[in-house]
Amino acid sequence: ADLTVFAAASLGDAMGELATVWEGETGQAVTLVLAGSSTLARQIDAGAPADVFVSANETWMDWLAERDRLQAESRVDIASNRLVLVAHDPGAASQTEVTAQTDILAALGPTGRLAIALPEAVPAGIYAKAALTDLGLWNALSTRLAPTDNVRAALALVALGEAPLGAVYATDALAEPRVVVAGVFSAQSHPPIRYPAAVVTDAADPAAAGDFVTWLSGNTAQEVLGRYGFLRAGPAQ
Amino acid sequence: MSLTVDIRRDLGGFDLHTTFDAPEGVTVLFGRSGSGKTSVVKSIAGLLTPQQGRIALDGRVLFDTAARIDVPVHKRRLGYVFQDSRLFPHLTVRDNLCYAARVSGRGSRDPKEVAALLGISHLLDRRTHALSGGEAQRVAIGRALLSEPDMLLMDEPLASLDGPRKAEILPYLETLRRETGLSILYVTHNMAEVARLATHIVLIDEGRVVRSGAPDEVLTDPDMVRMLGIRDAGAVLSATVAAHHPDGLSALSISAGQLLLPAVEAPVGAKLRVRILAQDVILARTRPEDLSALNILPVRVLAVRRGEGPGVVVQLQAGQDRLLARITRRSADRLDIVDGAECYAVMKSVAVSQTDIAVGLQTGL
Amino acid sequence: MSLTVDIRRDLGGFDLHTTFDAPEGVTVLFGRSGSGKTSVVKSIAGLLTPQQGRIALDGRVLFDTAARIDVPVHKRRLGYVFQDSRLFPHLTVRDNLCYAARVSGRGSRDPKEVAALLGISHLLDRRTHALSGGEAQRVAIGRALLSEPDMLLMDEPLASLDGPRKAEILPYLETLRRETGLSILYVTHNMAEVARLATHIVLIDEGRVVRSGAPDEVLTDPDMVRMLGIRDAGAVLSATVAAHHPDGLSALSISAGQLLLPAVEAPVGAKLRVRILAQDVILARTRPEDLSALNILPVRVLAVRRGEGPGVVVQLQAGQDRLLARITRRSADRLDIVDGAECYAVMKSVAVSQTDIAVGLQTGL
Amino acid sequence: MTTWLGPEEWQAVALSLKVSFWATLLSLPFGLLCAHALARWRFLGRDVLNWLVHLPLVLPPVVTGYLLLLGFGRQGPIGSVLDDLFGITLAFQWTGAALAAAIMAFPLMVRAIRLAIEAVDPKLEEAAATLGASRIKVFVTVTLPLIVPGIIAGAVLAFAKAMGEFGATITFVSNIPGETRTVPSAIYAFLQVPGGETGAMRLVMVSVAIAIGALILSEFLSRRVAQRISGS
Amino acid sequence: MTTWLGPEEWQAVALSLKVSFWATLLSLPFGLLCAHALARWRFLGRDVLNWLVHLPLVLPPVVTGYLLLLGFGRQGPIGSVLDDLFGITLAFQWTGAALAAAIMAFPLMVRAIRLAIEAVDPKLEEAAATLGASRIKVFVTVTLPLIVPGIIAGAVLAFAKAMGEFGATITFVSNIPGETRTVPSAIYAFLQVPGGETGAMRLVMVSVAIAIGALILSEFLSRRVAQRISGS
Ligand SMILES: Nc1ncnc2c1ncn2[C@@H]1O[C@H](COP(=O)(O)OP(=O)(O)OP(=O)(O)O)[C@@H](O)[C@H]1O
Ligand SMILES: Nc1ncnc2c1ncn2[C@@H]1O[C@H](COP(=O)(O)OP(=O)(O)OP(=O)(O)O)[C@@H](O)[C@H]1O
Ligand code: MOO
Ligand SMILES: [Mg+2]
Ligand SMILES: [Mg+2]
Repeated sequence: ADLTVFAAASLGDAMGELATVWEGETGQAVTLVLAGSSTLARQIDAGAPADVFVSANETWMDWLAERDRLQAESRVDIASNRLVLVAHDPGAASQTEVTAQTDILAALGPTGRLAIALPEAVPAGIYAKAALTDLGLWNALSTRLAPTDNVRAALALVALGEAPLGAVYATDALAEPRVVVAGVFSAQSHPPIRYPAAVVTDAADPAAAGDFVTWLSGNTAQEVLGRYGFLRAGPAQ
Repeated sequence: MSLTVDIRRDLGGFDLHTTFDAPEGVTVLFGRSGSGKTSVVKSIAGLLTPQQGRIALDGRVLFDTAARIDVPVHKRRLGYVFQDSRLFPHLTVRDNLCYAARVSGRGSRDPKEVAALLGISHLLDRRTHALSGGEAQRVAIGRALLSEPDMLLMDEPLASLDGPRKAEILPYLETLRRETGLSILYVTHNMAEVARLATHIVLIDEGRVVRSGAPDEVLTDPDMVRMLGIRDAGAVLSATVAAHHPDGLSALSISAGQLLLPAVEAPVGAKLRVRILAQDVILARTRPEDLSALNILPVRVLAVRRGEGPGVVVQLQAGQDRLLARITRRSADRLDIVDGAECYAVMKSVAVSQTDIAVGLQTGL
Repeated sequence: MSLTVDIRRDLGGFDLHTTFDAPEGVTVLFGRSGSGKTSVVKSIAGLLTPQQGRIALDGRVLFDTAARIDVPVHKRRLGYVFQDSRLFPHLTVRDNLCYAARVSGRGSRDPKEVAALLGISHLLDRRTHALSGGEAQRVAIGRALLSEPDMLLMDEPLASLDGPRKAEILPYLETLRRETGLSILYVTHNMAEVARLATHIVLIDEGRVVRSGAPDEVLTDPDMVRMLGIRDAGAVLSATVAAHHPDGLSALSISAGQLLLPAVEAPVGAKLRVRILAQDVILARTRPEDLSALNILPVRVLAVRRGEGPGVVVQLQAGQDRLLARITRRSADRLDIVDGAECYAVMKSVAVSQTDIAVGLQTGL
Repeated sequence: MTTWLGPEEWQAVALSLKVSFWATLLSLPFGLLCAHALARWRFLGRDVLNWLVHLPLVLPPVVTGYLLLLGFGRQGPIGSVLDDLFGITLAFQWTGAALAAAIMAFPLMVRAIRLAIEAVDPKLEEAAATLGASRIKVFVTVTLPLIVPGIIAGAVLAFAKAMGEFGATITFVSNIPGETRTVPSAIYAFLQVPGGETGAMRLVMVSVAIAIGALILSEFLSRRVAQRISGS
Repeated sequence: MTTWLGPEEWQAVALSLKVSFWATLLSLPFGLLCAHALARWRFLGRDVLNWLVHLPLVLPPVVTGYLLLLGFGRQGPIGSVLDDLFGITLAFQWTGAALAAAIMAFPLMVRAIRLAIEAVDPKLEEAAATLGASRIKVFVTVTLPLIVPGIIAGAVLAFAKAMGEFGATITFVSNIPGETRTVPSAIYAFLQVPGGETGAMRLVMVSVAIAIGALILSEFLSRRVAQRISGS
């Protein structure tokens, strides 16, 4: 049977290619449904015809698990990501780690803002807030933020030069030629950024869905994800 | 169809309190501008709701506050010709005319025939916005006629029409009334326009009926002269067609003798009504000879009303009928016109023009 | 102000091609329903653009296709009283009256005085939707008057007014014209209504001018009788107030003798114009005695027009003036009324009613 | 063109057209009814109706979508009844997208029609009644023809809104290719991935072109109607 | 109440009111002008203007926000000129939120006013001209008073839309508490986290209450005006 995969929109391109490869291998067509993780989770809860859910964060996966909407044993983290500081100014390019000493305020200039996904709501923002808090930078920066509804909008602000700096995923930074990475947040400064996948309880063909989820953590899939900048997932939690 | 109206409504300062009967025939509702004529007609049609009262058309009660009856407008079967024409702007003239047939199925009369009569046949395919004022009003009249109403309510329908057109439409209304028994309530401030049609007259002033009755009573009542305006006062006589002469004149017998009029389109023996305005009557003590006026009747003075001005109104007995004459006080004195005086009423035959002749009904005569 | 109009416009089938002059004074534009009167007036006001032509008010060119002049409506300074009243529904009667003063600063005349004259003083604070048809039209007239126009364009403005009200407003227009030199172009299909005001008459038919000239020419032209309708044909005579008698009559001298009329409100010596309808004139071969009619003039027959019907129109020479009489063919034969015959014209004094008297100007007389 | 826009995108365009068309068409009768009720009737609950109609305008689209999901989802009180009784499923179907678009566009449609109705001279309706037309016939033969320009305006506003609707749609029926992935959802998907802007802009141009087409058509139609009514 | 809604939420409510109020007020003159032009003028580019006005309706709000960012951002051609010449910055300011809301609401406002203008009898305008009123004075003294109900309808639609606007606003001016975090943005934030629904619903209720208030006010005002014009 064909599969319907609900995937976080930020995974769109990579999931698209993965779907094609899977189709080539198995002859099973994959229908990709892309939206924000929160939207997808609510819809699955409301009975959406999903077989597999790939979330951009663990919160909504947990939420669905609590409601018995997932086959708990099928859950697996298929990728992870890094948080980076991006800049509009090419001169700021640097792969060094962001530390407590990094003077983000100075880099923002007198009026510039740090583009960031909503720090209390959207995963990328939550990670960024955690990292900045860990580094002791949050208090100074909290009034200088430009929070957006999703991480792509934050990236766009930097790309257009509306915000000199932004905190986004490494995968985003990689794909946007108008920004440069100005620093990398240490993996210890924020909770791990994991992309969990699981089979939905009401999946039409749980076996095929399970195979797909397993396949996502396999080498072929990981190689594709790697090309889009995703890192291998750490040990499943 | 006879209409009974007894309504009361306060219109922000203006107190409408009108009671009258409109018997079968043509009832003329006459009053000055702002006297409440339109408000009465709207109440009858159901477009204005009286605070109190009763309206009935023959046995059919249209409105009754006591019985809590208020027949909806579209079920009253009254054809309303509005003071403003209110044509439907999205329809052609033809579709305006056929509107009633379309929405109610009523209307067996031929629209083409009505259009021809009203002189709007060439306009049938036109939109209404390009019509002249008079053309629009003629379409509105046609539209109401074609709804085959039990009664026609006409609110100053001919004010925007020229004389010849009026002269054509009025007799048609009369024919209609005669042939179909269609009763008409006709609002006007121009009595001359319809007096010859009227079988009943209601005078209204400040929302109240001040006089109502048959035309020959109301119009020959010297007390009503001020109300009607001197130009409109006059008598309505019953007549029978006696002969048609080859020189284009018709002889009519009236109770006082004979009248010669321009040819009347009615067979010998037909009963007619003839209107003679007070100001068209000249009085003479001796029978005048050698005058171009053909109609000279012996009369007796019934009453002489002297007013403020230089004129007096003289009520005359002419056979069984009554005539009114308006002459100067000076002439009255000179000729010694006093109650009971015998004299002659001189009328030009042409003063009773074609349009002043109505083929009469028994009613109201 | 004198107006020159020469316009051409095709109105989808109706071809308007009208050329006339309206000299200083009151020009009456007369024609049947649909003859193009409103279209002409709209063109003059700038609301309809002729395809070709020229319109000028004295020296001021309002429109000229050749010179590519088209003065915008609001700069033409023409007061337009529409066939429909077109009052502003969001304004009170007072604000409607003061509208022109508000938008253009024009208007030194007192709105209260104009309102009083038009009998709308008690309506000043009312909204327009609750006005009766006649009330609305009076407000519209007042509004146009108060814009202090160079010329007043009136499109059947009095059709919805009752007789007494008409009789009040017309002389006011006349006074206005006399005192301020305001010229008026007056559209009507009711010649009787304004003939006494007219200093110039333009007859229009199917978009074309068929006759134009001074009222005493046009109205006494027997050829125009059919066009005007027999009820409106008649003569306009120049007269001078000779005396006021204590019994409420005034004596007026005309070239043929003297006329007695109900008291005229003009000083002795004033020049007036008096209108005598053809159908109000009786002819006699010998001077009649003992008649209530006070006015008897010796006249000579100029022409006798026989038509289809039983009537004939007789043109008469009365001193320097001309009179029209309409009598039956039978009477004409009996009395031997032929060209050159000497006879007497009998007119009831009251046939020339108060409202038929206009205080005259030199112009047009 | 097929190389310029992929088959998936064309599918989204076709779907958006279908959704918008049906959303507009099916909401028209209700829009007319509501507008007429709000403009001319006096009844209890008139104000409540007015609020309800305007609600989707005030709420963030996501909230409307969420409420739709709660009400019309498979588990929702209305959705489950529809499903059980009539076998109609709206959730995650194009029909649901049409419902979302219709509800979001409804206030615009109702306002436009209502304004048109309020501008009809009641004197003409009175005249029609005296000629024997019942309330309904007055509406059909006089009011309706006279408000055609308003109806067209309302319909085109609704259609345009439906073409652009995103928040409520994606929240209610998700973003399923071929089923509920309308042009705005496709644009969203493009914008969520790096480098998707050009793809997004192509879709934007297509939907702008469609909207302009609808606009031109509506202007043309309502001008013709206006001419018929008030003269050239 | 302060315990029911936190100070941040009250701030969002106050900000939404401010943004919507100014968005409505400042776009009114332009809306009037556009509506009048579309209803009564004949000029080249009339159709283009019509498309432009409707564009925000057709585009997904995010796209409109993105285009605003391109044009009115600090680096954008218009934004930089405004900044250099007048010192006006829109990006990340509540003024920018008002601009976004105004642009999103503009098509609704223009349509409502345009329909009202088209319903004004040109004969009254003609009569005004014959009384000496220039085009502008005709508009101010006749057309304008007669279209007040349409203006009120347009304004309340615009206000309601502005209250609910989310996508374009957050994309253009982001979501800065106290500056650009309007009620819809706050609601969105709530909805992104599990269990945020109750907080979101509280805000929804507040904005619904405000919108109902605006609606009641507008109905009241336009009923009064209509009464003045056409009688009780
Ligand atoms: N709704 C209303 N509110 C206040 N006054 C009103 C209302 N309707 C009518 N009137 C007043 O009532 C009076 C009678 O009006 P109506 O229209 O019935 O007069 P009419 O006799 O038809 O006059 P006309 O011959 O001028 O048409 C007028 O003075 C008018 O101003
Ligand atoms: N826009 C138009 N398109 C077609 N015909 C028109 C247009 N405007 C006027 N007409 C026609 O031109 C003729 C003259 O109309 P106009 O309104 O000038 O007549 P009128 O003399 O004022 O008549 P009335 O006394 O009835 O008001 C009429 O037959 C009318 O139907
Ligand atoms: O796809 Mo997300 O929900 O922006 O992290
Ligand atoms: Mg009336
Ligand atoms: Mg006319």
